[in-house]
Amino acid sequence: MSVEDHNELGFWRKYIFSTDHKVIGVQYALTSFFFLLVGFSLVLMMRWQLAYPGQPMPFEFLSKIFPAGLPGGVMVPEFYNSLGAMHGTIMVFLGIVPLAFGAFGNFVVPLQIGAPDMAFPKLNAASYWAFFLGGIVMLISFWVPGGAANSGWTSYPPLANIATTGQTWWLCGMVLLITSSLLGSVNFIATIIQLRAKGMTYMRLPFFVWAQLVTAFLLLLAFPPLEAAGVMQLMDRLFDTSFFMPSGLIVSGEAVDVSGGGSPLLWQHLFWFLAHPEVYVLILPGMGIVAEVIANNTRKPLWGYKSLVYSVLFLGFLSFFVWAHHMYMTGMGTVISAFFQTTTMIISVPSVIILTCLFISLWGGSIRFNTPMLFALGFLPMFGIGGLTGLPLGFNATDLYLHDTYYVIGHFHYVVAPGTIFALFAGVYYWFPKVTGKMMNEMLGKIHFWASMIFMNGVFMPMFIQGLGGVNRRLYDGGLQYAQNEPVLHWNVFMTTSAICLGFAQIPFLINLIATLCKKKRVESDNPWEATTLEWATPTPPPHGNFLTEPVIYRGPYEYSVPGAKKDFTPQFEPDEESK
Amino acid sequence: MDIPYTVQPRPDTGLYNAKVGIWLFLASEVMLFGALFSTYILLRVGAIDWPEGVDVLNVPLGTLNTLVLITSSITMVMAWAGCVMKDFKRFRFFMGLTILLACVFLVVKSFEYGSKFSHHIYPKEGAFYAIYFTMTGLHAFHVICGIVVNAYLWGPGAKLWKKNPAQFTNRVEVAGLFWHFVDLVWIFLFPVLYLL
Amino acid sequence: MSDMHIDDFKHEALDHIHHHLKTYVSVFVALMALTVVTVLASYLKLSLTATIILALIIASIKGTLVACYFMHLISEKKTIYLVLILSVLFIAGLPLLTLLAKYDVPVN
Amino acid sequence: MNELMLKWLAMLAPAAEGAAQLDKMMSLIHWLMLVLGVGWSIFFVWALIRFRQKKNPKANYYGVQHKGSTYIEIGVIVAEAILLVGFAFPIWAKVVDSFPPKEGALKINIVAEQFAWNFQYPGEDGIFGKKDAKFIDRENPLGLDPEDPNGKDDIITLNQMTIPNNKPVVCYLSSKDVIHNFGVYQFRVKQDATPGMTIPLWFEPTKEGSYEVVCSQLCGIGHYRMRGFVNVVSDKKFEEWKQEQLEEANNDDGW
Ligand code: HEA
Ligand code: HEA
Ligand code: CUA
Ligand SMILES: [Cu+2]
Repeated sequence: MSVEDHNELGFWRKYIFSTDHKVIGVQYALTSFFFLLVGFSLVLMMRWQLAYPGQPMPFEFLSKIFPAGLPGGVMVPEFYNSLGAMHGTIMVFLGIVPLAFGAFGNFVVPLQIGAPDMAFPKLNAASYWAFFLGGIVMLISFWVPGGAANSGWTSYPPLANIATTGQTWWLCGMVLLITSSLLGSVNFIATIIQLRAKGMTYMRLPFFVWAQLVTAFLLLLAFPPLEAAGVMQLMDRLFDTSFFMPSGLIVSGEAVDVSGGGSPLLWQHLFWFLAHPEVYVLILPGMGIVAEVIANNTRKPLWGYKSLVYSVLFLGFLSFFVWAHHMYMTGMGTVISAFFQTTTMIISVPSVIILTCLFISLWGGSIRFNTPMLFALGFLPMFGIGGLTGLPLGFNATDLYLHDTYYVIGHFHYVVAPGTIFALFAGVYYWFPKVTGKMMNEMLGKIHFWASMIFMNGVFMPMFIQGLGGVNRRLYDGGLQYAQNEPVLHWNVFMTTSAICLGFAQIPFLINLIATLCKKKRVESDNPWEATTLEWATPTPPPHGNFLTEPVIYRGPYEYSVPGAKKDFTPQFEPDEESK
Repeated sequence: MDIPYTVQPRPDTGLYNAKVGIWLFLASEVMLFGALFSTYILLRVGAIDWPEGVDVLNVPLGTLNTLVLITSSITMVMAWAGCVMKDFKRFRFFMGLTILLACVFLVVKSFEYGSKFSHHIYPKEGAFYAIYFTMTGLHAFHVICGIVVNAYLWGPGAKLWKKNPAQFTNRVEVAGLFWHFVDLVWIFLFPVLYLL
Repeated sequence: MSDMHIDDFKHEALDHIHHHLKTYVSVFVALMALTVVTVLASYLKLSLTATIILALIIASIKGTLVACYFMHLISEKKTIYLVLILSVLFIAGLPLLTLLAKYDVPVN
Repeated sequence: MNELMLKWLAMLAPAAEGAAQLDKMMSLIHWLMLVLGVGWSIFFVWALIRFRQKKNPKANYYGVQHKGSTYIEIGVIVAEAILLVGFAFPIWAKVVDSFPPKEGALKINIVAEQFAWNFQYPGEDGIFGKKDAKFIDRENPLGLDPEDPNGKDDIITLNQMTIPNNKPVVCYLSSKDVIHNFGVYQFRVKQDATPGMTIPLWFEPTKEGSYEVVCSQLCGIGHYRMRGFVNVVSDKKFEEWKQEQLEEANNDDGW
């Protein structure tokens, strides 16, 4: 993003400190792509260590970048733990959320509801910059004494309380990121409630907007408790309070000098109170994108629009009452775990309904297999696998065996990696012509899809085998210590190789991005996919203020192949035949 | 196109944008302070012994501060009412008073903190002081934010009064909502920390 | 555009404001009085439970007064109610379920 | 059916009372997943082939008109409800939450620390010696009170837990520093050891052998090597081992 000529105020106002939702959306997108790449690089180092424990990294420069973590290129355990914690944090809070919510939400939502901008443009910019700062803080923390946070992305105290300085940086970074999300979500909700164009009733909102609305509510109401918890952990670390420190701790033979009386479990409750809703924050925008792309490329309405909307609302509501399914092993009794199992099973139902609606939407369609559609279709079974493997985790009896194994890692990566990331790729390919006026290359896109599909499964499928074989997560040597893991450990090499290939599979995407940006040819129509939703009514790319005339909405969002209509799509913004 | 409903309420929701925004923000604040109160409850029921606020905190000062904050809340509504009545002087007067009272609150609070520190009582003293300092500290931070916002509206922000009094009145209302919320939090903090 | 706004705004608000001012003052007096009551009650040295219940009841009354009158919640729109109801539900669940989890542990 | 799925899942072979029930549920839930996954996959692939643009140039506005999917959803709900009420609740109540009678059980204190497992047996008298953090030092990792006579015959071991076969064991889990997790896959046992809490846990081994204790909660640099062993031996061997340990305990009257 660094650009040479910076003396021109116009440039700064227009591209850096802009308050235009579209520019901010693109800023979010570029920054979060960068962080996805960082998160991926971190995990590649981890995967190397898992496959070849104790062997020096293949690239010498790595030990120059991380002299403390990779002395002589060989990873030390605390660095592995840092990488794990930071991979999780960066992927979740700096990669997926900003891309799915910040970037797509910012760019697309105002266009889809017919708004000139977000309700509070300055707040929008502030939200981006808080996110940016949070990212910087997280990155810098790799080079503070003791390295970055190394107590998992979950940061359970007392471990996190007695951890090295990196944890303090992590907490400060999180406070910034939380602030960013809060500002963003206030803005999104206000925008969707207030700035819908004439005729855009709630039941005419594209499903993507619904998904973003619920996501915004999740962020708005689930994040503050973690912010409170973060502040308390900061107090514990900086001012020696004992919110999360019980009395009588002995760390490496020395009594810890704090007053005690705190509760380690309290942190877990506050953390998961956020983090379960957070997983729906990771998936809902993706589901929204997939719904848009599927409707567009089956050339028929989404099947069960209403059930989709009610499901997503119900899912959002209930997600505040399931958090302790991450805590079955903390010593829960039968009654309270029965409660959380029940809510967990209930909440799986709306997910099942959403997926079912999307599957059934295919039936009777006239399916175009372009790149966005391929990614959207890829999302369905991948999310299916991830979701289904959530079920045995949701029952405490079966979670007893699976908790903290690679089965859990497999479960959630299926939902976030080949799930959400695929959905986001679908969104990138789908809206790229609206953002830039240029169409991405189909051939490269298809290579990107198939290669990613194969290698994603190559990375994550064996995790289920390992997990069932009793291999635990967060092990520096991938489980080598344990003799009982021996039969399934050979998969580590396979998974690592797949992860590396997964990296190579992104090269066509990168080439595609650059080549498309450089090419001269522009899309001929403002609506190249022949879509029905409102973002395609604007000029391409949309100017400041978005719409040339105030848009009016005449119908629901997915009027494709309406019987008797001349074209196979009837946009929301097209006046009825009679009124013409 | 301009952003609609910055001043006028949207007909179907009956709200202007900033009002929706501030209430959403306050909802998140409810969650924030709610989480802290939850922490308080959990720490307290799990504690072996818990000092009674009366014995360790300065109740008269706390009471005084409660009265100060409540008064600042009514001066805040009065300032807003001044705007509605198109009486700018009245607005200025009451807004100034609000800011002043907020400052008084902070000064009193800092005396309370100071006397604790001078007795070498810090947050690390125990669970009660940890939660006491955290909650009142966070609340004080909100008071400071409120002062900044109100001072802006009293001073440089007041220019808007000439250009667009309706929008200015909205801003005052929104700032007021925030300020009343800060008051409301204290209304719960005071008995919970000082009296129980 | 802004002219129209000012006009509207005159009609809407002015009629009511004087009436409101009285309400505000009475609410203020009530708040002051309740503060004094709650402090005095704490010196009664009732049992801890009684003190807690009394203090919380008084605080809730005060809070309701502030929210309803100073913050105009009593005449607010339903969007706002919805948002607040959601947050109150969720923030009630957090301590409640956490407490339940704290006490439902295996014993032997 | 059950056997088949368990063979596919290839979990570590169970070796404790109650494990079979957990495994049965594991197999059932995976059958449900398999049926759903395969079923929808077939639908998916079929729909993609049948309704590709070339084959079906004109889409049908209405799509599926019957209620088939509702029945599937109801089916999923019913299956989940059965698994909850019929399996998960009772299994947890019985296998995890209801402890064997105190008399017949062997009691063991487990104290986790970075990065080792301490096991404390109450010795002949069946009563654990008092512990206090202030007595903790290198010689006395658990902080046994030297004054307490009950502690004199306590057996303390590091990373090795020896127990007799076919006898219920009740463990009291706690931690000195951070959260650890006592996991023994073959016993289908996994329980956090949280500092400040003492959490009971029980199991009854059914097969002799040596089993690995896996720390299943990130606890710091040495988490990956925080391994312990549970040695399940015959009654006779256990008595021998116990006598040996008792003698040792009496010899060094250290604390
Ligand atoms: C986007 C993220 C996301 C999503 C959507 C989910 C969805 C679900 N998750 Fe997951 N989960 C995580 C992210 C996510 N999770 C993360 C990040 C963790 C680990 C955190 C950590 O410890 O670090 C985790 C951990 C986790 C645990 C804790 C495990 C443990 O630590 O022991 C549990 C337990 O209940 C659980 C349950 C569930 C359930 C029941 C669902 C349900 O909502 C799923 C419902 C969906 C379905 C039931 C699918 C329906 C499918 C079909 C109808 C058809 C299938 C078709 C084909 C295959 C073609 N998850
Ligand atoms: C959203 C969340 C998310 C995502 C997307 C991922 C993606 C991946 N994760 Fe991660 N992971 C977590 C969240 C996530 N992870 C969390 C929360 C944990 C637990 C941490 C903890 O224990 O505390 C974890 C842990 C975790 C582990 C376990 C470590 C351990 O327990 O010891 C492993 C191991 O293989 C792993 C691997 C991977 C891999 C191979 C990917 C791959 O899928 C990555 C794929 C990504 C890409 C291919 C990048 C795409 C790049 C672009 C699009 C950029 C293009 C660039 C430009 C245009 C400039 N992850
Ligand atoms: Cu102990 Cu991990
Ligand atoms: Cu969850």
